[in-house]
Amino acid sequence: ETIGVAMSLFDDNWLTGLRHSMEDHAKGLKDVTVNTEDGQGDIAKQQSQVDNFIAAGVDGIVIMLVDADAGAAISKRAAEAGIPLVFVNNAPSNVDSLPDKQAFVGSNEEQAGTLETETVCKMLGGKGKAVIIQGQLGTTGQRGRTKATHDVLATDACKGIEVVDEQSANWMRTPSLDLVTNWLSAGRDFDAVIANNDEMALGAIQALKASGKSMDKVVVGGVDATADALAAMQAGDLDVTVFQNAKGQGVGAIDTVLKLARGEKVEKKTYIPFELVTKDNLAQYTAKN
Amino acid sequence: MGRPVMTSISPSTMAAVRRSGAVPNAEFLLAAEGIRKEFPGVLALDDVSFRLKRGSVHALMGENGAGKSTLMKILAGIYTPDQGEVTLRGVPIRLQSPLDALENGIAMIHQELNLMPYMTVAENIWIRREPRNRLGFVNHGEMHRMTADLFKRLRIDIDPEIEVRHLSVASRQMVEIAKAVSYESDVLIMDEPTSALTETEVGHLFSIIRDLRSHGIGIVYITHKMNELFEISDEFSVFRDGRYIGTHAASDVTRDDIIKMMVGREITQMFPKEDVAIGDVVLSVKNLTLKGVFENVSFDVRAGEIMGVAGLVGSGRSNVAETIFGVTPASSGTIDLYGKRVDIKSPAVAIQNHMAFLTEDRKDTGCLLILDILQNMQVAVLHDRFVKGGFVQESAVEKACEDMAKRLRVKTPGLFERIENLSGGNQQKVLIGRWLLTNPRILILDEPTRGIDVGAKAEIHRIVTEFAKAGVAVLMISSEMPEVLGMSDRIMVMHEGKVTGFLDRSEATQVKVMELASR
Amino acid sequence: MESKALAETATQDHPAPRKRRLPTELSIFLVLVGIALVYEILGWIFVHQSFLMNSQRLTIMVLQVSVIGIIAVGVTQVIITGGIDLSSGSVVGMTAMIAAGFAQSSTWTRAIYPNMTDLPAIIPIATGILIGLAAGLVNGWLIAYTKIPPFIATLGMMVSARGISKWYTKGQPVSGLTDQFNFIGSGAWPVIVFLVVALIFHIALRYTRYGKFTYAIGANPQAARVSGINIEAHLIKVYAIAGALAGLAGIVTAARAQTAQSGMGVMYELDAIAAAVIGGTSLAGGVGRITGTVIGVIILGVMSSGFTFLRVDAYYQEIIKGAIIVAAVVADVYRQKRKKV
Amino acid sequence: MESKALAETATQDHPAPRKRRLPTELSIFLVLVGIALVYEILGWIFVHQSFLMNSQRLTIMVLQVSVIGIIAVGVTQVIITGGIDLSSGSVVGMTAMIAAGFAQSSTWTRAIYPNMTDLPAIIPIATGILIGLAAGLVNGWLIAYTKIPPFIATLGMMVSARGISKWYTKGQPVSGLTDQFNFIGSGAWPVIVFLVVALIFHIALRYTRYGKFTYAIGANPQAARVSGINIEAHLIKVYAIAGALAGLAGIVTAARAQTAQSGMGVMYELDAIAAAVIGGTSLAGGVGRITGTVIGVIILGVMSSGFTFLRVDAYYQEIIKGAIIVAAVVADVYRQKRKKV
Ligand SMILES: Nc1ncnc2c1ncn2[C@@H]1O[C@H](COP(=O)(O)OP(=O)(O)OP(=O)(O)O)[C@@H](O)[C@H]1O
Ligand SMILES: Nc1ncnc2c1ncn2[C@@H]1O[C@H](COP(=O)(O)OP(=O)(O)OP(=O)(O)O)[C@@H](O)[C@H]1O
Ligand SMILES: [Mg+2]
Ligand SMILES: [Mg+2]
Repeated sequence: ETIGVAMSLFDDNWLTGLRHSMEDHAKGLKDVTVNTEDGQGDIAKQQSQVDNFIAAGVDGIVIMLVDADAGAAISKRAAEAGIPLVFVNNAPSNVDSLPDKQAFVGSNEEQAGTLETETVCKMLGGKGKAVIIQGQLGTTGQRGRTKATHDVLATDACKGIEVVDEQSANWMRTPSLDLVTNWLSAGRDFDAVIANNDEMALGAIQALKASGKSMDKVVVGGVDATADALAAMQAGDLDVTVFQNAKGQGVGAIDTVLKLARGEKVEKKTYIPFELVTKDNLAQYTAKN
Repeated sequence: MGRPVMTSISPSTMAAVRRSGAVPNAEFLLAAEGIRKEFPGVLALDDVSFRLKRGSVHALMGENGAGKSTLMKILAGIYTPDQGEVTLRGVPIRLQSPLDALENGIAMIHQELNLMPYMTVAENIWIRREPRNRLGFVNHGEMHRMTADLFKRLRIDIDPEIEVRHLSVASRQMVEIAKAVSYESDVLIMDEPTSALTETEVGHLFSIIRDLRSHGIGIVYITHKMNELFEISDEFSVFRDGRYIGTHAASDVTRDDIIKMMVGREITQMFPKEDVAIGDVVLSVKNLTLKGVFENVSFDVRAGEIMGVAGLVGSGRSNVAETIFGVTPASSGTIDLYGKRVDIKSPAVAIQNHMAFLTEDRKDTGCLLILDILQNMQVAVLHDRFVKGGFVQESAVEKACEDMAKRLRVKTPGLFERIENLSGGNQQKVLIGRWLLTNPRILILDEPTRGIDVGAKAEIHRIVTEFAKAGVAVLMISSEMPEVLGMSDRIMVMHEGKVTGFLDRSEATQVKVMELASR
Repeated sequence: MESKALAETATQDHPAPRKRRLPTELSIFLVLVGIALVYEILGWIFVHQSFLMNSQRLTIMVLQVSVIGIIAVGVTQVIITGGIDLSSGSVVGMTAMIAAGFAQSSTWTRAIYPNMTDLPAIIPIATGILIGLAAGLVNGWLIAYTKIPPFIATLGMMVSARGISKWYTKGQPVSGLTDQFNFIGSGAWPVIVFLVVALIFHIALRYTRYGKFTYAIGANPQAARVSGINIEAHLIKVYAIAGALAGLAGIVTAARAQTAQSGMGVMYELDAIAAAVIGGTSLAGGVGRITGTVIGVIILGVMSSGFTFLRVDAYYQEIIKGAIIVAAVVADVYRQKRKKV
Repeated sequence: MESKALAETATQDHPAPRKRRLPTELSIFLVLVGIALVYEILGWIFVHQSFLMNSQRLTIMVLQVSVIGIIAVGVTQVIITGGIDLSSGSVVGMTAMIAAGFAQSSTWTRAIYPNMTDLPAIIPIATGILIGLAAGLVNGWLIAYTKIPPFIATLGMMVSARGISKWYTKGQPVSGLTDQFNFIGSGAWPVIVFLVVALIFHIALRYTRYGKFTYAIGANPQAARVSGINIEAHLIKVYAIAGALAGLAGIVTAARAQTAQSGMGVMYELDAIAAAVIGGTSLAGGVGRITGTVIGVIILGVMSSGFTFLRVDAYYQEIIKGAIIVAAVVADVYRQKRKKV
């Protein structure tokens, strides 16, 4: 069988892990080839890639949506063509009313932000000053995680934490490094950095270290549990990250789409939960990602 | 002044008045009084006046940079004067744009060609005035017919559907002339229209001018060619250094009078040709052919010799020069330099072999328009002089350029002026300077004195003679018969891509050259 | 430096008159045919299928680039005047967001106007085009009257418009659009919109004064000015048209995706400019045709469809894509040069 | 001419040497000062702090744009020849990946060469510069010899090089770089690298034959050719230098981030071109200076530091950024025009 995999973006560490898990899993199966496309963060491009898959007559499609709201249109297109479709990681807006031969395997973005922020809050003892570093504005991850962060900080337990600044660093390390350096030069004082992903958290750590801040005094949180992030945690720089099971999602998605292609019954929605990573349980993750 | 004080009338009103035919009658068709125009560092016009009668040809004379083009550009709505007043048919008028001028019946042929290279001849001529059909679409058939009619009237033989970029400079000039005539304006300004033309086209142009004059049109004619002045103009005005010197009837004066008015002194010798010892052959061309352009061109030029090249427009003279210099490498034939065979496949090779080549087309292949005079002048010499370890020896090269500029009488506020801001003739001088600086052993000049005033022309002739005296071989293409006859030791004549004959200085006459050129 | 300056060495004074040259698009069209044939052959060899004999694929080839195509028609005109428009991709995003705000159906929680009833599709469509037009007017005005380089004026618009689309709903997508609105993005409609737009401006450029002025300004602004053309007014028109077309493209994008997102249209300007240049438009101005641009756009579409068809690994796709773009233009330049001699 | 007229008019017959005009950079420099002062004033009003009296901020302003600056120095030269280089951002990504592959420390699981010991930093650095150089050579060769427009040649390289950086490690980041390598990205080192590069090429452009020929080619390629310049060879040099500088920028980027990722450098080319154009380089060729580009780069840096300093909401930043870029150039154009009269 040929499976078309439409990724939202190649240039992202966690998504690269997801992609590899699907490719590796398929390689281990007999007579299954995957054909991966890079949506480059463009929803229209991704739609066209799905159309191209349909025209090429693939047996099933796995899609990591650029944006959840575009799911409905793509869902409709695949249903018309009668090709099985599995949404991975990013739940389409119509996740509760998916047509036949379609399913979702993934997790809920907001949960990552919630886990991260709750832990940071706990480490701060419910009060202090924090900065938030957002991913590229307008992307699903940025919106979901930032919203969750704000929701947690609005709870009674964490109300004592004041957000002193909030900016975007486009998911990347260097812009985050520059952003935090700029904050420090403006005399922003904060006890915690809540970043939408690990890369930005690592950029923040580099900036803090470069200006001589002691990393014991600042709580830094990220999301993804990338190899670099785990190393930074090992070194005592990063305090919180959230593991999202790329392998679980990837393998689950491929298996689901194959089952759909073979006419077998599948679960409509499979949620694979995020897992919190801190220094305490670090060891069990270093091998995973 | 006794003139009633009048507020300026808006150009659109004026245009309407003109269309209605209720044009006020005035002694002068167009008059400019007390015009002043200053550019940064240059006072181009200082209290200048000029009056044009209807049905007459009024020539403007003056050295390069005297301000002729600037005044005309003011009359054509391109510049606005700092001071002064323009009256059209006795009515004061303020021209804000070229469109104003056109609508008021003033058309101009610019000194530099102003055509759209990727558009056809017809499109170039009728731009903004394209005939349209009922639906508002451009009627290309009608436009073609209109162009063909215009060309028939003016006796121009150019295909209206060809893109202008395929035309030679001379043909482009004819297109410009046709375009200006097509406006059917009352005032027609011609800024050195003949600098790229040979005698045939000039004669041709003059018959067009006479015809227009007989229809009551006023024509302003700028030229540096003295004989044209006497042939075509009724009266003339002289400018010097941005100032008005005087106006006279062409019949009242002699050539020397005019030169004195222009230059402020007398010029003793126009073609200071001296006999020099002719040396060995330095450039030997055999059976040189560029497919479809010229064929089997063979000649020798010796050290110290000036070989003139004559021919009609399109005879391929410029193409031969380009090929010898490696701009368009030959399809067959050989070139020997100083007795050695050289494959000149690019200008870089030619320059390594001590050749220099002043091209005909100032704007396209000459000037680095947006750069300053210094950079324009030094660009060719930096290949082997004034550079140490890659670094340009600024002060040495500046000194050399400055001396050259002085010698050539370049009129400019300084070497750091953009060449774009120079008058046409002064640009030409800078380009000549570029090549003279390289101390060439073979000097190829294509229309070297195009657009150059009499004084500087004599100076350039003197310099060329000096170079020849020092043993430089000179190949000089020129469409100005007196120049070719006056300067050459030998004349090669071309016709339609073939050499039709050689004439020695002693035997050459205008008639003989023309005979060979049109065979 | 445009290559034409260098290539123009084989001179000819008077080519035979009345012999209209073969259109330059023919050359790039042959390149397109060549690419398609290569895919066809490789298809038979590697995937045992025909590349071209598949109507679904033929549609999607153009469908996937029709938004780029709509923009490219406007961008081509801008480039012909000697300018550039970097803002079109961002204008797509901005108009998609704003237009979609007026196209949300009442069954959906609205991002912007919570209490509005369903509006007829014409309202969001008109809004989108007008917003694009306004952006284009600003570009044109800046370029014509403040004399700043088009690159800067449209770069400013590019950054600002992208900012507006993010700010408009604070990054939230606008979804749940009315069926009437979504219709223009369904089926082959985007292709039809693209081709109609291309046809209109093909005619405008070739057969109207608007077109002649556009070429004249790009070929030689000085000459255009002394011929009495009001360059400022014309440039504003051209940029406004480009903006309006980007607005239209934004509407089609939103209707196709049935949602609008602030990130829509990122880098589309580059694809549109590339399509125009591949199609023979010169960045130096004065040269270019809509037909060439259409072919350039289709080349981009054929290329992507072919990759999926041949199952080229995504990692290699980009590497090869870059090479094909270059090769296509090299082949074109080479053919045109040969033809001349 | 020895007439009395001379005494009265401002004109001089013979060139007065040494009368250089005020450098055009002065104008854009004043714009930079103006922007900084506005921030300073707003700073006192809204955040009760000085914007400029803060050495850390002064460093970061330049530090955050020094990579852009290094690229912009190369891009400026390309633009002066009348060309454009769209590939620099992708070349940054590509060289960052490849160079970092040679710079991984042995304590880390290597992405590429699992069994290599720590190499001295000079090896990845040289590798990176050479790879950039190679990319530039390809660009230059294509432009000089196949005569395709620089836009297309470098667009092809842009797409392909990005593809290579994704393919190189199949998207895995390359981390755990040696301290020696990371050193050149630490502290103010990137700023120093940027300024040294800028100085070298400032001198090269103004005082060497290389520079004079670069301007000549941009001003009029045909005239330059007739003046004996080997345009092809020179263009290859210019693009190769631009490529090598992009390679250097890639190294600095990786060293600063202490990791290399395939997405590095995305859109840097646009910032670099923008900096050059803001600094007075003309896309038509023949005009531009490194000093202007440096000022342009710093304007970009000051702008972003200023946003953070004034706590401008992320959603408004881009909208304002676009407007400031336009306003800066409008102010510059306006000043230069006034100065002239
Ligand atoms: N745009 C400009 N900027 C600066 N100086 C200028 C500009 N245009 C003309 N000048 C200067 O004004 C003076 C008059 O120039 P103009 O072109 O009118 O001379 P001209 O009489 O037409 O000379 P020529 O016979 O060489 O054509 C010259 O010194 C020239 O350098
Ligand atoms: N197709 C073309 N494209 C561009 N330039 C051309 C073309 N054909 C001719 N030219 C240019 O026109 C000029 C005139 O060439 P031509 O063969 O007419 O030489 P000529 O006999 O010297 O004529 P002229 O008296 O006009 O100088 C040459 O400089 C040539 O480069
Ligand atoms: Mg003049
Ligand atoms: Mg000639």
